[in-house]
Amino acid sequence: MLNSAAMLTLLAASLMLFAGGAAGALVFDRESGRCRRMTHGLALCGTVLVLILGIAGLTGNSFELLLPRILPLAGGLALGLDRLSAFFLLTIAVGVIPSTLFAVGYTRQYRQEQALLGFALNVFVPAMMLVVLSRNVLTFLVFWEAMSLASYFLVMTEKDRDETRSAGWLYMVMTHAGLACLLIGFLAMLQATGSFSMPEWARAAEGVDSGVRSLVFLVMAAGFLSKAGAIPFHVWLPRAHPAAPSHVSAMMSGVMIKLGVYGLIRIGFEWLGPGPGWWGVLIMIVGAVSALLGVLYALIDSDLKCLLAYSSVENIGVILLGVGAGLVFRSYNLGSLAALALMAALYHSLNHTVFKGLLFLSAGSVVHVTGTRITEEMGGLLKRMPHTGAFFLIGSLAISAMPPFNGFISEWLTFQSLLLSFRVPEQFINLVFALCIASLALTAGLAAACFVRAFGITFLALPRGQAVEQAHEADWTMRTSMGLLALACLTLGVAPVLALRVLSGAVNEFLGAAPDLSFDWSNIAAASAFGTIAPLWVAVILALLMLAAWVGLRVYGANFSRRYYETWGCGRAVQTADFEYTAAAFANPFKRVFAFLYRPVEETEIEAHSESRFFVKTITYRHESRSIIEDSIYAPIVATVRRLAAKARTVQSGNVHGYLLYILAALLTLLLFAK
Amino acid sequence: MKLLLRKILKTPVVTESGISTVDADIETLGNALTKEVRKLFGRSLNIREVDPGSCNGCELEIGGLNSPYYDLERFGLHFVASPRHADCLLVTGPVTRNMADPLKRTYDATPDPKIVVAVGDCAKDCGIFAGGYGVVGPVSSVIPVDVVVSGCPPHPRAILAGILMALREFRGP
Amino acid sequence: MLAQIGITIAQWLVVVLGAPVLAGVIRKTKARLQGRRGAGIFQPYWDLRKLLVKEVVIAENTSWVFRLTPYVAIGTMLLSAFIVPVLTTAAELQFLGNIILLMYVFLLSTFFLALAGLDAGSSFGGMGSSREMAIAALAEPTVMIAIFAIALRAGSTGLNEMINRAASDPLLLLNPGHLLAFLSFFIVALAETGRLPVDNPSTHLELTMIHEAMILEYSGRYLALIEWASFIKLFLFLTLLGNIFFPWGVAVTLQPGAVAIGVFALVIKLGVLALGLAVLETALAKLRLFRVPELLSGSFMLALLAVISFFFLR
Amino acid sequence: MVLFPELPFARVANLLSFLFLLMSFLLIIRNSLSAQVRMFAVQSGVLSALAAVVAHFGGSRELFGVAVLFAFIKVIVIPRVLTRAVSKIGIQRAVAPYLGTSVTLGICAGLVVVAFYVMAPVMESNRLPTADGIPLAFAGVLIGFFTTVNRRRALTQILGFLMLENGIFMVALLATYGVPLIVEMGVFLDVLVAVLILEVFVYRIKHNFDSIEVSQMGALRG
Repeated sequence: MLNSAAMLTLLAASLMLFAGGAAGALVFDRESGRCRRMTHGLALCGTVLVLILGIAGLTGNSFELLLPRILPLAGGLALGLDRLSAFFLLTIAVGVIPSTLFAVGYTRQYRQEQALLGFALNVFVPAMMLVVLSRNVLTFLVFWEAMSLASYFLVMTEKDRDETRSAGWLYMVMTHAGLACLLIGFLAMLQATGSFSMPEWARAAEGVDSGVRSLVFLVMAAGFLSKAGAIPFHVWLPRAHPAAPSHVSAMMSGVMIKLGVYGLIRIGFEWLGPGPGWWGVLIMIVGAVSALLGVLYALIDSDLKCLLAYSSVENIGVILLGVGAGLVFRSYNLGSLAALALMAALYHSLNHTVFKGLLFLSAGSVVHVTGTRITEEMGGLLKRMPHTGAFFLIGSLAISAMPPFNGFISEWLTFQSLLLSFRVPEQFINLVFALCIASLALTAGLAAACFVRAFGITFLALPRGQAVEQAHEADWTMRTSMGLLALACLTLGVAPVLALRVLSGAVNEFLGAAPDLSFDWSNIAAASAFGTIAPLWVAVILALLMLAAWVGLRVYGANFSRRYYETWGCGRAVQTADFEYTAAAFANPFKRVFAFLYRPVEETEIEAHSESRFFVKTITYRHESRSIIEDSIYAPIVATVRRLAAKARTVQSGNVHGYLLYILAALLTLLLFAK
Repeated sequence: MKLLLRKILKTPVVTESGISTVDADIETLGNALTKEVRKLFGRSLNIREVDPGSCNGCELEIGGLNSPYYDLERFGLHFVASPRHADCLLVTGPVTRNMADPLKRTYDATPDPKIVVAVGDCAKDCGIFAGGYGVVGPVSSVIPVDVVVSGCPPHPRAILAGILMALREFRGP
Repeated sequence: MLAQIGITIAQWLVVVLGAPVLAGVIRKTKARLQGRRGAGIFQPYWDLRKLLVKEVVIAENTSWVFRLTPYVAIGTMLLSAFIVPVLTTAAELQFLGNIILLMYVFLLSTFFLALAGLDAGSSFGGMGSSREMAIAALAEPTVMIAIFAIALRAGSTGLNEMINRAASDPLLLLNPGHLLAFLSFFIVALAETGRLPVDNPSTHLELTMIHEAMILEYSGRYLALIEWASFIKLFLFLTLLGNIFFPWGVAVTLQPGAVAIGVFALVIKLGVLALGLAVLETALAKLRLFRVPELLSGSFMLALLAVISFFFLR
Repeated sequence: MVLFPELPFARVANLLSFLFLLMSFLLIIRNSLSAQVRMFAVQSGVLSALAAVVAHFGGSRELFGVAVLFAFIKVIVIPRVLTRAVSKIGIQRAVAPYLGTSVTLGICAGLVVVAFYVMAPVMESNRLPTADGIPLAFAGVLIGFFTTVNRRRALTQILGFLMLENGIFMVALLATYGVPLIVEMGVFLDVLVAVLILEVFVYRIKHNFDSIEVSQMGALRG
């Protein structure tokens, strides 16, 4: 057991390391190599301390810290650590440590931007950590904004590209719209409870009018969901995450968006007091829609990193299903089920950090060596990058919830908690849950298809382009970091008891109810015997049976000779990559089935020889699918804003006296109001 | 569906009983198979049909093999879609220039042990196409052939007998 | 304890060794319905035995994924054979997991088969993978909702409990939810095991293939493993249909008499289901690929109605 | 005639009600007109069985008569008439709905839920053992109605209308154990005549316009 002072020392030490990293970035901005090693190394060390802090917190240590001198107007800088915060610290550390290790080798390509990258990283990580630890409004907002700004600069690393700039701009707009929502919510609660401190809100919330609380919940949920990237607030995510360098994408997708979930959990379960069931239903619907649409868009995207970004939207949806279910259960006083659902959500967010980190890092090393993000130009990389390929495969299996990897366990838990919804005595809710189960199941199936496509097209068969043919394996820091995450995928899938133990403690402390789940090394049982699973045994027996099949063939005396020959293509003379199924072709059945969502536009142009139209010179095929959300929600908003902006232009006279007049008018109005 | 089921119930099994090989003109050529393997093949043989230039007369007769009347499945024979799955190549027609290479590739794509049955006069000696400018030669000039079934086109019974002939001596009379 | 181990292994052997016979029976029945004599019911064994002595031809473009896949396919199915209660619900090895695990294990094998289909770089394989994944994905919600419908009645997602609970209800077949769940699960089973009208297991035309197209590149012992795995999958799906929806005869104790009745009941149930399948496959034409989603959405609606019937009819 | 003496009435009634709804769904899924007519016949058969069951357990002689009459008209006569119309017009397939099958199914599932919601108070207040089936019957009404809206061809609209009528009959049956025989007979005759007239109309329309697309009726406005 560590005492509070030791914890604070740890916190201070890690902050010092990050500060050192940031300073180092400024000092060594000319020496790219040293800068790279130093900033990332210090960030790595700092994050290791965060990890220790998180583990310490999860084993029952806590602290409270109030520094009234800093930010004096708003009640000082208030930090605190409970088990939920500690769990998110753990998540941050698990996502950040491999990413920074990866960055040591990976950022070699960014010579010019080294200082900025290092500096922003050393602000970004501690800001995330402090968001989780914040205990009053202003502290929270300051670090939230620091996190957003730092991540904005990280996204803007390759600012020479138009695509990056527009992505960064969109990210900035969305994140500040989200911030505005949070601000409104915080101010309203401040007004209602008269306190800056969020733990005090939780105590005072009972006294606040439930209508006000519901409104605050809606507004703040919108703010947090926009950070989490849930549909319909996701538009920035599939643009900003791919535009960033891959280790940053891994951190943003794996870690930062989880803080949106963190905020949602805090407001839903704690800060705003107990809420009605429809809060949870709303979150569940958002979750189900995010999961489905996220995976559907991931499925047709041919940009590898974009695909992963959309799949983050999907996984956030899955997490939100758990959170929403927890909210619903709690409003019906089913405490142990609420704990189970929340536990599933938290476990999935940890798992998502692990496998999405792994996938982004391995995608990063692919993009690094091939110089392209388009899967249609890749192929055959498994032979050229065997380790990266194997790691990507493990990540794909984990994210598709395949046993015995970690994604399966959390998805299984989510399913169990959703299936147990029949204990809610309200038919409408039951029906919503049934539909959510269906959408989660469809999501799981589509995710499997999506990652078969992602891995198969990228890593299998023949290379489709020049750059890919000369691809080579990534360097050792990159491979080590991926290896760590791959190992985590397997460990969390085979021995989930490690995570479940600390999680049930955290959830128990947070909700005051123990999850309806019993587990040990060999067995997990939800709601006594409603659903059981033995992940360790499944893995062991599966491995043994595969081995047994091989041994059995040997013992039987099967013919083990093998001969390599060309791929069967009905006897045609050559096999080239042109014969391969493309990513677009793979996704085509889905495009047709879900055409009402994709609203595809297809164009085929055929240029024929002049002699006969049957001799084709070139065929151009263009395919585009549009996002239904962007078309139906964002396009009208943007149009309206444009129109208003055009009207506002008339105010802008260009006359200095005019502007002074505005200032005077504003001053007078303010004075009159303040009266 | 009702009609179909009624019809099914009314129709007896029409498969003819034995296979008489008396009227068939069959030669055995190569014989590379071991005794054990041929014994195995006697129980299960997957056939891939290759047409390197036939007039499709033989194909019609081969199609007849799948009919309820000849029903080659009862002998454990089965047509498959990929040479990878096949044990036997059933080759018809003379080998044309453009198809010589694919035929060779198909042969190579078939895992060992395997047998090749050349069906029809054209496959045997190019038949009436012999000497044509587009014809490379009989099947045996491109890939090794185990059994040749003559006829233009051969009777389905003869084709069946030819395939069985390759396996015959180990199936008993 | 000894009895436990014995019955577990016995069940496993029944599945693993019995699976090819079931496939043989279906083929034989279809042949008879077509007025043919057809191959004997043990033909699948001869096919497998022959494949094991053939050499393996591997496409040059493939990676280790291609060579690993057959072992994953057979491994997952051998594992599933432990999970499904075949003769009795008193065996303990089903602690491995519930029906959700089972469905994910099936999905795992599909996942690898689809990767293997892409690995050789032929267009057939890619096409097969794409279609197989599409159908697997679209079948998934129906599977889960059907499971939900059964679990609601049984109060458990454990296979043993589901069967026990169903067996204790004398008016089982008058339960609309139960029948609807059966219908939807049956349709899903057709889709998952690649039977008509979703996929034609005996097609020779690459363009109409789904499952076959993925494994066109396999030969020799690899093909044997994959074929065997698909036999086991069919066997397990039919056993699930038989035992969950018509639970009579499944032994609830390990008494030899009860187990013997279990064997007898299993044979009857599988025989009836195989006959039904054969009749269906004779009478139905394959659906166009893009009408399959309609079929699956229909089965989804049935499953959803089953769930609704539980919540609204008290 | 006591088929299942030990079985509770409510369960049999429920089962038949569900089969009824199932037939509605199958009717929507099926593509060919003649199959749809067959489905309708099966649905009517289920319904008359239900009527017989209600008659048996409810102890009403009259209802037996209704069941028999119902079976005669709706299982035999009307499907015959419709089949004849189908073969006369010579369209086997091409039901031509406005919406795709999956979407239609989704909407119909939604209608079932709506039916349950709307009928919940009826179920509460009704103490009959058959009350559980009422929402299903009502769902049948709604689906029938929706089918008439969703289909282009006049003939399938007739089918929708008949499904709707079936649903109404079933609601009456389940909620009050049927209306008096005389009223029932009147309704049956009405329906029969309506179908005959509609059939003639469809035939005339087809004859005159070479199509039975209802959407083309807009051209009649002049």
